[in-house]
Amino acid sequence: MTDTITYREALREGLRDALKSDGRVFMMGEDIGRYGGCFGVSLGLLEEFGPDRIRDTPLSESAFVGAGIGAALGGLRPIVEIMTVNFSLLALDQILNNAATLLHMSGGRLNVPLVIRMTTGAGRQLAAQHSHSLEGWYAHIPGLKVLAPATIEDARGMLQTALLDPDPVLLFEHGALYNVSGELDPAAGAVDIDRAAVRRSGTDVTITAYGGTLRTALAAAAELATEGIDAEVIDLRTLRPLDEATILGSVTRTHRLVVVDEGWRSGSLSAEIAARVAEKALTELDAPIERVCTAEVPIPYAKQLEEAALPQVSDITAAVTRAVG
Amino acid sequence: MTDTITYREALREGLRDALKSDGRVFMMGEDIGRYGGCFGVSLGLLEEFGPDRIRDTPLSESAFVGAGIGAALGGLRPIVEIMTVNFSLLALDQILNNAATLLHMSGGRLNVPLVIRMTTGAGRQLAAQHSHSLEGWYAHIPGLKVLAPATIEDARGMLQTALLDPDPVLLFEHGALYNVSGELDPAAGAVDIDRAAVRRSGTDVTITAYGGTLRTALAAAAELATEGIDAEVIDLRTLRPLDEATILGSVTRTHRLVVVDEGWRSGSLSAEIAARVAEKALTELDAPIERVCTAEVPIPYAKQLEEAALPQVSDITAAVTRAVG
Amino acid sequence: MSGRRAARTPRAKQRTELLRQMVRIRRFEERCVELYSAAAIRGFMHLYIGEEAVAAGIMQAIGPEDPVVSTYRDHGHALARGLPMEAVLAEMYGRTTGSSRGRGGSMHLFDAERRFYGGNAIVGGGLPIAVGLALADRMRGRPLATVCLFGDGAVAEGEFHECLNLAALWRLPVLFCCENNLYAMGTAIERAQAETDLAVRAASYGMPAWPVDGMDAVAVAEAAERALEGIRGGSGPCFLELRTYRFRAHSMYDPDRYRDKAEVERWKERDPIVSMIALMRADGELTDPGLEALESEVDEEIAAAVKAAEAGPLEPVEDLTKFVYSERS
Amino acid sequence: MSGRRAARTPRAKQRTELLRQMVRIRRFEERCVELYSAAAIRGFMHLYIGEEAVAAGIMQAIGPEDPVVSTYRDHGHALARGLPMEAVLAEMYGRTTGSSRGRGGSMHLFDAERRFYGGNAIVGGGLPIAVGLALADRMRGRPLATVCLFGDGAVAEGEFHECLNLAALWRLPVLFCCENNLYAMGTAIERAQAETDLAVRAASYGMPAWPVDGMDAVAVAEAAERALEGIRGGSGPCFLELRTYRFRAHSMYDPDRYRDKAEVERWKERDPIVSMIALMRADGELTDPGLEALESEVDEEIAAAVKAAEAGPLEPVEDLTKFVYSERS
Ligand SMILES: Cc1ncc(C[n+]2csc(CCOP(=O)(O)OP(=O)(O)O)c2C)c(N)n1
Ligand SMILES: Cc1ncc(C[n+]2csc(CCOP(=O)(O)OP(=O)(O)O)c2C)c(N)n1
Ligand SMILES: [Mg+2]
Ligand SMILES: [Mg+2]
Repeated sequence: MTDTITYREALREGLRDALKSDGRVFMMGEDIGRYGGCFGVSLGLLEEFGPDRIRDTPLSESAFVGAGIGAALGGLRPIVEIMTVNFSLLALDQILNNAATLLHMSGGRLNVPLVIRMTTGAGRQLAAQHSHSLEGWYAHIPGLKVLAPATIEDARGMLQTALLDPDPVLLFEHGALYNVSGELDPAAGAVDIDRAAVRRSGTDVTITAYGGTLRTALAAAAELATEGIDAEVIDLRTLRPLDEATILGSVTRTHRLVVVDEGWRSGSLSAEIAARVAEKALTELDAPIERVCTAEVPIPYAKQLEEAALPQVSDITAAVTRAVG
Repeated sequence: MTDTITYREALREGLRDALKSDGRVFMMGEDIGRYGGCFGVSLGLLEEFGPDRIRDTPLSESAFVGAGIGAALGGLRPIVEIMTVNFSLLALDQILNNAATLLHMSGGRLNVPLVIRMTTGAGRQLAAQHSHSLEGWYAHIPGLKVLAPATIEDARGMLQTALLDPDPVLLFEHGALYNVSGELDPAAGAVDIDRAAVRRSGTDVTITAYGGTLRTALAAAAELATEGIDAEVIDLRTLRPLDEATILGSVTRTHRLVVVDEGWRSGSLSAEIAARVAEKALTELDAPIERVCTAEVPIPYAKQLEEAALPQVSDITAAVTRAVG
Repeated sequence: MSGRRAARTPRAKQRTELLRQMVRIRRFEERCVELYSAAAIRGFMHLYIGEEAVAAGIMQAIGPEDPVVSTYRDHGHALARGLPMEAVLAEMYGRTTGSSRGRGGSMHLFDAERRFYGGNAIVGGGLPIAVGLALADRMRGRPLATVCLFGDGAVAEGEFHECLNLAALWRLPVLFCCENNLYAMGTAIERAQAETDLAVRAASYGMPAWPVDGMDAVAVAEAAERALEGIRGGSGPCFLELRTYRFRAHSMYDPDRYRDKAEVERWKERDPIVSMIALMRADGELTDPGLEALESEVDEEIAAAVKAAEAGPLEPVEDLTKFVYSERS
Repeated sequence: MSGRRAARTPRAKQRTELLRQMVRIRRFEERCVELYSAAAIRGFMHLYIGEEAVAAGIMQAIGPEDPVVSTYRDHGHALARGLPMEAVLAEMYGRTTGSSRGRGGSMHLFDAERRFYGGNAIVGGGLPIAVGLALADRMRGRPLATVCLFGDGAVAEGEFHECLNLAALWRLPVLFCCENNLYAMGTAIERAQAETDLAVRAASYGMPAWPVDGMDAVAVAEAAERALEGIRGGSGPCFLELRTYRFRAHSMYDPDRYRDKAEVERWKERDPIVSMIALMRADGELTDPGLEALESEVDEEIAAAVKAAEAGPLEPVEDLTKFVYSERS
């Protein structure tokens, strides 16, 4: 039996499950309580779990993210929400220099079992300061795990896996996904976060994507199929650590790689994927690696410019066509 | 005629030249005045130029970096020093969301001619929070230029070029270089920042490096020469925008590439270089691309661990040997 | 134009101008709501309705060279500052005729000539810029004051603290204008600030700080003038807590579930435009025809702005990467 | 042990313990300087010499379960908190027997069992962690108080502000201990803080805050006890400004060019150890043999720590990547 449910609701169910099943779990963030979350994810949780466990914070990103670290050290299982990745820069020192570092720096004496959720991505004409896709950038940091749920199932299940993790986990939710709906078994639980998932198998070319770009990649694959090109689409799911084996395995079968990434091209996660393949499967490649990324501009407000900046279905099909051509 | 001068002194000369030649130039940062700069770079400048132009700031990275942006908007040419890259995270919102973005977001109406200097790198047993190499990470951001002077000449000359730039420029000085000395023409001035430099030409393999790793790469090349391997060593110099042409040109001649980078391997600048080559010169490669990077750990204090974490001469020679083998 | 005859004294002129600015902002934004529903404007849009007295009062008090730093709730600031309504609306339409060539949208209005430095969508992000602008003017020997606008929510951010300290320490000419509308999105000030008397907090940095009735444009203008006197005299920055209220939701996305409707109604009784009209009428400074003339002028301005915005060209996508770096000359 | 006989009253016992901790810290660090010169210790090393009364006093006042958050200047805090000197020194030697297995060094001492949460090299970086620890203990119903130590320089950082506000807003059990040694590296407090009376600043968040003579260990302990009473009673956080001075340079790299030698000498006249000895002698609580015994015990402890540190094994490089992520169980 499955229910039709939105990505937003799936996240909320994941949060509710966590709050119910573990008394150490609590949430903290701006407007998660009275307002219901800036994207409505936590709507109703304040009423259900009370203000002690659903904590509205002041606009103090560094303090409340750091307080999450401290609370994790103190034996709780905080879920901190940073409204959007755009504001996470204000808390980056805490994330990099404390959350990601304490375990190693203390020689294994201190754990930071902290989950940080944030919305990421562009596509809603929110302009330069509200359209960052920095999840790949965060994936540079040792000590963090970085997850990007692209499906309803992962939206609900990744949180539970994250909460079982003894180390800090960042969860990036793409803003364009909240209203997407799909089927989900109400009893669906924690999901594996160690492996990428092949969302469509194919033989001609490997397309990797994640989070917000997965649907674009699948749409491109569907279009390519009508032209007789059979694309395999991999959902990375976990951006750090990368499941290299699944990518390399696929490339070894298809011999062609198109990497899709909503990050700015230079230095995005796409580069890391390309580099891994160039290091470990160079001789498998029958065509140059193609990357479909966001243009290297602060995202503009105007619709036609924003669309031109972001990876579109047509950009992916063009890249695939070059690769198989 | 040349003088023997340290990297630190070359930087100081560059600063002095700038302060002398342009009344709009001033410096701002923690302990740059009375203390003389945490690494002594600005020693004596307070006495020479006075407290109005050599401004000691409180410990408020976000405020004084942002004030640099404002002062640039207001018609001055600020040189802001962030003691080390490790503290720059506290100012990252200002750097990414304002300095890098204002020109585009204002449709070209506002320029931010700001220079930000910071020390980067590990190697002095300063442990996890004081050993970051994040220059490659900053190179992900459109709107910024990112420079890494590796030589005495560039230490003096890059600052001048940076000050002529109408846009924000970040200068990363590797902490291990300050005491390095070399020859410099006292009249040496601004240097070109558009091109990478071939610091050693060779035919068997291309090694790219920059900043603190250039010396390591050159040492490796010298060692390899004794084994009959002729390595070309490229100093990237400008990490954003990358001078792709010089790299691709070299690889087209040597057909082998070893990328050296003090950043953590995954998602470092090394990945971008590998990706560019895999995209644009795949068929030129006779061997998989090799990357010699920092191990993906918060840098440990203990000497043997720190050394094991960082790229060493032997790591480079081993990578080259694999590539040419 | 006989209706105007009433407005003759300097006081009457000043009030008329305040009223005119408030009406411009109010009617402009009311039109923006319609345009948003019609999908002519997109993205985030934050309305200033209810808070007009602050922008009108502050902008009247400052000089044409004084820099202004605003927030994402910037329409009112921009209009009162003198940005052409056409450029503001065209920006929200995403046209090249917009004040940021359509790249910024509602939250990012700029005007270098009028020294209007945005339009910042990061809460608190404008404060350091204001400090730097003030520093530049001071170092260049220009006797100006930078106006820095921000909300009550921004007071909790670290940058607020760093900037108030730095400005006070260096005695920089900054007029910090905190628009305290009692909410940061859905978070009431009592749930965000340990000390809700914000002037007390600011005063702890050693700068003059006091609360002002932000529903009274004249009071705002007078407070700003008094503050600017000190600032221009070299006594360092000053902080005004402008007590106001937004009549609408935080943004077009906000279902406004967190406020008591009665509270909103109580504040609406203090509508700054209604009060100003009443005051001026009582003092014989405004006639019915005068008000009508003022309103219809504003309506014409809006209609012209809509027309111009609609006619404004879109940036060709080939120019996407323009303005990432300056063109070399 | 006859020299000890003088120390019998509770007061004398308390003072003896304060003195003992201060002497431990002082002598330990004097030895560290030698070891640094001998290159047995590397990296940054920040000495606490001159400030010992703060650590001794605070740590005496708190309970064994109260969390402590420190800075890079952490030797004194760690020793007074009860971390074994061996583990502290072995850490500075980079050995696996160190309190962080040699991965942290001087600036990053940790001890989960004694709830000593580091050792943080980012100025201000520990404050949010302290707020979170206090929140956890409060939510878990444990009547504890978190001690958060930081310098005068940290007060300028945005995190200071965010954390004081958050702790005050949520009435969290945090004892904020500002070690005001008048300098942040080479920057005198007057050149960093618009308001140099730091208790005034902290009080503006609505929490009790007062200055304490940080050269007087008894005064520090008493102030901390008084503060803790309020905190444990649920009245929220408290702020102590501990007025002290560092006798040595900021770090081993600092040529100390920015201070007047006469100023340093004046403060040395208020050496907390010398004063304590004088006080105890005057009150008949300390005899010469007693002091000698105390000192020689400390010297033995130090000698043993050096020996143990030297004997401690180095982590094999194969284990470099351990502790980046927890091992799965
Ligand atoms: C650093 C940061 N955090 C969060 C947000 C999301 N956000 C936008 S406006 C806002 C409320 C700000 O309230 P206030 O400063 O009082 O200004 P007002 O909207 O009331 O004018 C929030 C939380 C943001 N833009 N920037
Ligand atoms: C965020 C940050 N900026 C700068 C530094 C460099 N730094 C280390 S200690 C220090 C001075 C701190 O002074 P204070 O807080 O008074 O502590 P004290 O050293 O006097 O004990 C500075 C500037 C740092 N570690 N972190
Ligand atoms: Mg508000
Ligand atoms: Mg200090």
